[in-house]
Amino acid sequence: MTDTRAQLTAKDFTSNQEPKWCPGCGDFAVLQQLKNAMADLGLKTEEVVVVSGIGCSSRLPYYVATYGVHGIHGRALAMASGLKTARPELSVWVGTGDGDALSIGGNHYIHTVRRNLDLNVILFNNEIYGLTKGQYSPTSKVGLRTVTSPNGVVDHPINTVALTLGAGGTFVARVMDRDGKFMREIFKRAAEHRGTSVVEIYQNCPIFNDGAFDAFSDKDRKADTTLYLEQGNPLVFGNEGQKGIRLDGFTPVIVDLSDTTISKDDLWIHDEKDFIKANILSRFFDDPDTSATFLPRPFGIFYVEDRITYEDALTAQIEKTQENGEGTLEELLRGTSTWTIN
Amino acid sequence: MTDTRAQLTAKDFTSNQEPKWCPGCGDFAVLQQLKNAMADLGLKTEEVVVVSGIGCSSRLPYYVATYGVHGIHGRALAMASGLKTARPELSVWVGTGDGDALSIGGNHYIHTVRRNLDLNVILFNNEIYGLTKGQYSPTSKVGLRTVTSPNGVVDHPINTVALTLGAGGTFVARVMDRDGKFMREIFKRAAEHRGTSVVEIYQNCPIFNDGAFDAFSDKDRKADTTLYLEQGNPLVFGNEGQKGIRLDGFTPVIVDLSDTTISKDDLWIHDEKDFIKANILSRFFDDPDTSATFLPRPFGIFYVEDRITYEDALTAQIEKTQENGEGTLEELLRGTSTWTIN
Amino acid sequence: MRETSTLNKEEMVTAKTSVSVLFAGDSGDGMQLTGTQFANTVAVYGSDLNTFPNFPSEIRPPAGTVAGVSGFQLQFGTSSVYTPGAKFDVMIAMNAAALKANLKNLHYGGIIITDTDGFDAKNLKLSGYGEENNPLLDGTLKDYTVFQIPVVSLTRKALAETGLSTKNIDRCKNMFVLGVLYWLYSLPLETTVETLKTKFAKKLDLAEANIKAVTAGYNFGDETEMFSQHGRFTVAPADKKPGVYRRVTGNEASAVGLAAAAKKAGLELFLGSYPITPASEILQTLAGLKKWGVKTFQAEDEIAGVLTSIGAAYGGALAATNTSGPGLALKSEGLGLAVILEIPLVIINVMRGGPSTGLPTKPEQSDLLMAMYGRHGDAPMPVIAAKSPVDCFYAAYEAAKIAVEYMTPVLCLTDGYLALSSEPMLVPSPDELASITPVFSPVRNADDPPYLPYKRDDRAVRPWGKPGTPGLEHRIGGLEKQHETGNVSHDPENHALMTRLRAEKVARVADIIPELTIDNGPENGDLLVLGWGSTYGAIKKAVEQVIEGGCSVAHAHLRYINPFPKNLGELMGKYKKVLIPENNCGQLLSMIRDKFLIEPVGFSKVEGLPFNEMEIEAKITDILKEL
Amino acid sequence: MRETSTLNKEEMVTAKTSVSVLFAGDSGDGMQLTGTQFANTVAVYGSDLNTFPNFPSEIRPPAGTVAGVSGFQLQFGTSSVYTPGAKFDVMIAMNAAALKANLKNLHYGGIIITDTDGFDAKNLKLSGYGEENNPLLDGTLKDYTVFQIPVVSLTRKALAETGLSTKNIDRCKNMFVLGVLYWLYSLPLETTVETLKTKFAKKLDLAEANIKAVTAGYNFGDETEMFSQHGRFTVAPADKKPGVYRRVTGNEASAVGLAAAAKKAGLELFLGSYPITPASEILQTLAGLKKWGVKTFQAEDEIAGVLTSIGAAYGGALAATNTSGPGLALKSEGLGLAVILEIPLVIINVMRGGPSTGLPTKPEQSDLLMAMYGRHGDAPMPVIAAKSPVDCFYAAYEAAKIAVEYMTPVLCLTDGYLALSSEPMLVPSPDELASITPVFSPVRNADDPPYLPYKRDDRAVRPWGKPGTPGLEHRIGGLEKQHETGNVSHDPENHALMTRLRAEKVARVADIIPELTIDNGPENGDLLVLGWGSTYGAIKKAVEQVIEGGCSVAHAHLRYINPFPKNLGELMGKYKKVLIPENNCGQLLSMIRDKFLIEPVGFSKVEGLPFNEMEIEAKITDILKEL
Ligand SMILES: Cc1ncc(C[n+]2csc(CCOP(=O)(O)OP(=O)(O)O)c2C)c(N)n1
Ligand SMILES: Cc1ncc(C[n+]2csc(CCOP(=O)(O)OP(=O)(O)O)c2C)c(N)n1
Ligand code: SF4
Ligand code: SF4
Ligand SMILES: [Mg+2]
Ligand SMILES: [Mg+2]
Repeated sequence: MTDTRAQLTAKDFTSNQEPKWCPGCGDFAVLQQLKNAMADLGLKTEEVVVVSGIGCSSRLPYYVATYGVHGIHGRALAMASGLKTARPELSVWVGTGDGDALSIGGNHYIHTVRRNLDLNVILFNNEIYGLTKGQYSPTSKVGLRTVTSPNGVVDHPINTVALTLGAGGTFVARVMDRDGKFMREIFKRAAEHRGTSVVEIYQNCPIFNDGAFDAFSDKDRKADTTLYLEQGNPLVFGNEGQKGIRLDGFTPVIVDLSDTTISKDDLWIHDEKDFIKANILSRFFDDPDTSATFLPRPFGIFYVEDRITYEDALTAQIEKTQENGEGTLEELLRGTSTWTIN
Repeated sequence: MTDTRAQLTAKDFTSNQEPKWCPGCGDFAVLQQLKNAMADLGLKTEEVVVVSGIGCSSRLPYYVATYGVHGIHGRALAMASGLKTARPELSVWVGTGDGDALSIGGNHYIHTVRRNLDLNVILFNNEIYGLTKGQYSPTSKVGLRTVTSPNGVVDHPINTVALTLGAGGTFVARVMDRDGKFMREIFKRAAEHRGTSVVEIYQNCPIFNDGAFDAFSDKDRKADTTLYLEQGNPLVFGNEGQKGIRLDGFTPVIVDLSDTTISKDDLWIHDEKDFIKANILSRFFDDPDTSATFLPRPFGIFYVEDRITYEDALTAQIEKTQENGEGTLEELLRGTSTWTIN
Repeated sequence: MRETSTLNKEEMVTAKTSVSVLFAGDSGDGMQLTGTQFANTVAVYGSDLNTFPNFPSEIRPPAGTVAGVSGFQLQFGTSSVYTPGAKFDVMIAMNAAALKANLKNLHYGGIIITDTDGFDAKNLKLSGYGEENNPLLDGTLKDYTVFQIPVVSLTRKALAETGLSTKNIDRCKNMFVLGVLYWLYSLPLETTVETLKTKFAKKLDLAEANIKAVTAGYNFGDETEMFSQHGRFTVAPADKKPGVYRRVTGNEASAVGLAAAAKKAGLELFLGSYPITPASEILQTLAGLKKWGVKTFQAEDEIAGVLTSIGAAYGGALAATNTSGPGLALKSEGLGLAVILEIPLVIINVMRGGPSTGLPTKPEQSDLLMAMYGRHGDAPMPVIAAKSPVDCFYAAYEAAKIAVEYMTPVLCLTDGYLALSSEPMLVPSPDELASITPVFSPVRNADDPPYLPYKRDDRAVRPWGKPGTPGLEHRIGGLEKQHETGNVSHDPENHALMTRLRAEKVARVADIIPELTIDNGPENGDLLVLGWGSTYGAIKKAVEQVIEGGCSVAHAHLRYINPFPKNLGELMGKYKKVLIPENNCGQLLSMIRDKFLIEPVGFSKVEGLPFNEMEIEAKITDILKEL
Repeated sequence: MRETSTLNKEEMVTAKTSVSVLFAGDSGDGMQLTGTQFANTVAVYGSDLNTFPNFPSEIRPPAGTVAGVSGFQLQFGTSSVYTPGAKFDVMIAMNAAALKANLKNLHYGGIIITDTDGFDAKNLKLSGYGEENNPLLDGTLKDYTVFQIPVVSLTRKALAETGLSTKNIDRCKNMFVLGVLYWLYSLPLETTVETLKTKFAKKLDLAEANIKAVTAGYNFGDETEMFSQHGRFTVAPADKKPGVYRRVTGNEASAVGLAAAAKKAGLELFLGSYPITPASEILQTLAGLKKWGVKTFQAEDEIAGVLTSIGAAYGGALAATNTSGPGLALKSEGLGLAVILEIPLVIINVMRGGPSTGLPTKPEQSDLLMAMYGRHGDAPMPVIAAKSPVDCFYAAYEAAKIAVEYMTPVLCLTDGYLALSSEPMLVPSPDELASITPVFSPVRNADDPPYLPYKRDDRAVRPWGKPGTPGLEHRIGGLEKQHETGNVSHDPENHALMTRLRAEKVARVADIIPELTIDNGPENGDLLVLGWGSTYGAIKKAVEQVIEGGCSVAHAHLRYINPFPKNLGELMGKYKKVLIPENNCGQLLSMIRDKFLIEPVGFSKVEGLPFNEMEIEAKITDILKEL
């Protein structure tokens, strides 16, 4: 059957269900860019499955006109792993939250990442449990006061990028909910990567954790607090690109490019294939409001590694055993050793 | 009550239950050093609790004459976290396996590590499920043939040290089951560290995964394949200490110290407080038998960080609310707003 | 609702014994707050009352739509009030959607108070009535008494001089309506005025504006001609037991019950928990009780929730964990460990609509059989259930008492209906609470015989050996244990013995729980309505009604489900028929059939909604007809 | 065991109809292998048989101790053999500990074959007899027929010329004993010789040595005077149905059953699983079936085990997951999701002793109520149980058929006893297997009406819409779903309807399952013994016995537990009493009481051991006395 349908548009990926997120929720933007990216990638609605757990963000599948399963809390990646193993030819996307993926789902998270199934994971990090009305999450900042932390959070937060690298991730990126175009491109790169691609999205929850990422998205501060990673380019930031990052031994330091003694050539050049650099970058994680030695928060692709996917390795084993043909039902029933009674 | 009992010995920490491990199992050595370390630390049997999950290694509590709980599979760290939170004054040790801690228990693992409860975690890594008779584990090497991987493991293994660092660990060490004295010292350092201390032990399982670590313990190979980390000292190895490790930018390279142009001063100096270095060290993880660019496998303490423990932070909050006295039962029952009917 | 009218000198005042009111408006209209104010006022005034909020299932659904309507229902009265009312007598509708969503539950002839400013073209369209169909004008409401008040306009007028922005002024419209209602039910403004002063202590202009608005609403009632035909109402204070009262929701009561039990027992309370609707407020309330030394641990998942609690219990704390269905499923394995370890642990399960994620914001009673049997192996534990918001306090307290005194996990069932409903609670004095006595083994010396952590007393209960105590060092776990020593044992007879002893211990709890009594109705007769959990109020009301109608019907309500009270079989035997209403497919019914080999009539409602008294009354009437 | 002796020309040969043998020795003595060899030989010879291994619970317990004894029990016979034998007729004891551990289960007057070299001072001490108390000498064994053979010495002598090391020679001692046993039971050496040749194809010297040893043992039997008094025995081949046979354990059979179902249905088999005793061999067997396209996924835990399976099922695979009690507890929440998603899924739960970690290597039937009720909400699913190792194949196969054809998870119960027991299986031809027909929705075009993933057929079954199929794009999840469309719905009546339809669908499975038949005994009479699961063999034997004794007793065995066969109530009604033996505290008993309001006699054995026929026979006799 040759497919004569034209290339689909974002609209074709829009389901008939009205999104039920709060007005102003960062989730809307992600949904839009996801649909844009799917269209850009030339996907067909029937070959895509969107899988999720439970949370505001995990409502995602209902709003995309593809196949979709809204599972149970924390188990999206396990469900997606089974689906992908059984059906490697499908394009499987996972929508999950900081609670869903990193709290109750943390175990599936680290194991999926190390197995490197070819999944595209969209991790909506709003540093809060939205759906259950505002309890702190494992990414919440220390000191955050919520209904379950009236005296402030005491748990040290998870650094998603660092955890993913530690668990053996092969594609890790971070984007801001407001950076629509950038997100769209990163989604496409994620989809093109063969392996588990994690895209962490800083997603504002205006209801329960409003402004959690303002330091990185406020017009006036953004330029000084964020660092956009571009492959092969030096790390520069600041509203006129006047600041750069250089390595002093292992210590990243901010340098002033207006200082004529410093040239761009001395700067750290971003290389998304460099694991060590990715690790150091992942530690640009301190709080611009409280840290004296603050380094700008990186956005973009931290790391990409080529490693065989779980399903490819499994398929290869199966194909190897079937070199001389698949087993028949009769052979299966007889097993390896039989005797006959007449 | 002043305690007039003399300092205890390893024997005092020996319970009346005969260990039920197979002859030659690496677990025996760990048990012995644990008891030695407890004695060295001047602990009393009644102030120690050994908590475990399920697995051969998780039998540990039965053999130590302290308090102990042998829980359910994968949940040792959760149980220990509750115990430590309720009773911060106890010395809580956790015995767990690669399956128990990193497979089914992976979520509790990463969360315990980030919360940084003051627990001493002894992680027996034999790269196999021993108790259930030889299925591969999440630390098994790719290609390992076991009862559940007759065609070889396809899952990329967990690198325990890297995962722990990625999850925000504050104390990570690795030791070999045969290095008794070394282990004993590391156990003591682990106990002295205030926070979650993880000691990964390469533990041979002669029955189901014999020789998994031979490359690092065989007399003839050991010197070239292992690297013992010592605080403040340069990274040197080889049977006569004739090899060293230097950093070329970010790239660690092996240098020949007999080459007179190279001095020990150029070598990487181990600094257990240096997070970036610890991260790079954690990636000395390739297989001596198959890797062309093999770097020696590090043993010792990779990283130590001072960070407030969960229970200390919680206690501080409680003390703060109780500055003007603890709440009474009567106040509790009345709550914040009452009215009276006469 | 019975009434007597008297014509006052100046005005007509009708006395009522109970009134059910619904405050309904858009999610942004502050209906929960308004309802709460009203509830506090009638409580202080001395009424009995019961409230139930009805949130939309989304956090912030589109404004003005039916999905976005937020409701707060409340019944108050002179005699005991057990439910928020099956239908309401009065409904406040702040906009068209609020009217549309709730009209079906208004009593025929009931009162509607509307903000006509919420019925403009936009609101009509969003509500689904359509711009052309204003229900206030087209006869839709002809069977009701409708008061149309331009609330927004009147509030703006009243606050014109405050200098506040229009946005801030409009936020006070709910106070205006509240004032009108206070006037209508002859209630004082003081409680609300006081609350507003405290709440806006740092924003005096807002305090003043809100007070102005509620007063303006009250005065509007006085001055307008609108009410002259109907006059005002009074609801005399209830004849309540004298004492100090507070208002609690079921979840607050559960939390305080646990904390109180810990204090009474002289233990530290530890709660390991993972948030889940509708159980989260228990964690939230306890997180705020640090002054009482309560430790809450927000775990990474429900498994860690129960396991941290088990760890804490091993450490000598009063340990608890709370959750709802999906979380209880995840805790199954951990609960089995608690059973075999024989350590005290309270599990509060706030039931919601299942299976799976189901109807997470709706109540149901469908976890009973899981509570009983949802563990592998033969793993019995006591199961108890709360019947009202206040009873959640006593149920949690008793669960803790049984747990500590019988060294066992205890499952305490409440549901999403109780969890969020509120009612006044007569604050007990500390002495009135039953004692809770943990039995910690004492220090042992080197020459004492070895410690036996599984040596049972005559109730088959083992001792609690607290880490840190010299001489009690012992090691236990999930493997079968040897009788008395607690060492691992694979011995066949020992396993049979331990299995029997564990079951016996739980069965013996029946020795200390009270026999089941008849809540209302004759000691024997035609029909016994046997309820459990949150069906209490509806059954109570229904049975009151049919008794008044002369029927031979009684009501008994089970707090203890495992073990059953000793006299349950005998008691059921005194009636020709037994009716068991449940918000599930018949789970208690199954247990009763199994245990007593009798054939009660089951009555299931599985709609994510509690029973109302009318449904139960109708069912009773049907059964009586066939007797 | 009945026997007839005939005196041959040269020798006395006693014909027996069945013999139960125990091979017991130290863990290192290769008893599992020896027993397996014997089993293969009698199988090929044509006997019916049943085997059961008995490992120590540690992996490598101390050599020479009772804890270190490894046993392999086997019964073979001329007529059908259902169990490995309650007690054994013959016992091979390779050392003192083996004798000590097992003597109590040897029939009075039974045969003991010992390796006297295993009764030296060291062995006597380690065994716990004590150096001074050699049971071979002190009269302990006076009630038995004891053959004392210096096996090690004789083996060394026989293999002296092989040039092998003593260590390697000593490893052949088990073959020597096996040879003796072949002689004693007049069995051929061929099967074993063939096996040894294949096994040691690459180590010819070892092959030769082992063959020498088994031959030497056989010849020893021929030559020694030892047996002259007793002579030899024969057990005539069973009158088995002609055909091709294989030997399977329950776990192998379960695995092959699933794989066969997938092939027959034209689906890919996916198993998501986490290892756990005694269920791991199902995963292990399937991991070896890659040639048949089977995909196994060793998950990080049991939750991922079931969730990966659900994902695969959504993707159109025949998905399964297997586990034992603790793992089933962890899967509870996932199973609830499978129920509401209404997708096919087979869960094989291999029951072991509980609660908690319990007795992990021992069988028990105590997960039945969890299988039925261990999920939150009303979440029914079919539950079936296997009765024998071979039946594990058919149970797994039928579970898959029901799952696929009714779009439902199906729970299939086996236990640790069935899992490891083996028996001959008549290999069915592919055509003999029942058809399995998945109903995938066909491609839809743009102008077709929208796809309705929850539109049910007249059995209340919904269609399977496979991702990748154009036009079927649909989104479903754990929230309650609208009838037909599958969209999220909070509507009260819809929830009631869906709850009813889910239950109805499961109930309708009763339409296709066979009515329960009497396995043995009269169609009506005094007593019906109603069993389920692995109690089959013991009940079968016991009932055969009492029937032979003239009692009016019948046996029926339940494969389908939810729903029950339609005629179950009626069938039970035909007997004065019903007896339900179970390896738990009475779980099926509870279900039968609940459902049928009758009062069967329960008979519990909770010792981590299966029933034996004598226990059941005794119980039957007791009941009959009281009738
Ligand atoms: C087993 C289980 N536990 C708890 C819950 C309750 N719950 C639903 S969503 C959620 C957290 C959601 O947080 P996150 O994943 O960050 O999503 P967000 O709503 O913030 O997008 C919780 C605790 C549940 N549904 N199931
Ligand atoms: C819930 C549950 N799942 C599975 C098991 C079976 N099980 C027991 S120990 C174990 C793995 C042990 O591996 P590891 O932790 O590495 O310990 P080791 O025996 O190798 O020391 C497994 C799968 C169990 N007891 N409980
Ligand atoms: S609660 Fe927060 S995360 Fe959830 S929909 Fe509303 S704004 Fe978005
Ligand atoms: S199986 Fe392996 S890990 Fe377990 S006790 Fe034996 S040697 Fe040790
Ligand atoms: Mg979130
Ligand atoms: Mg291991």
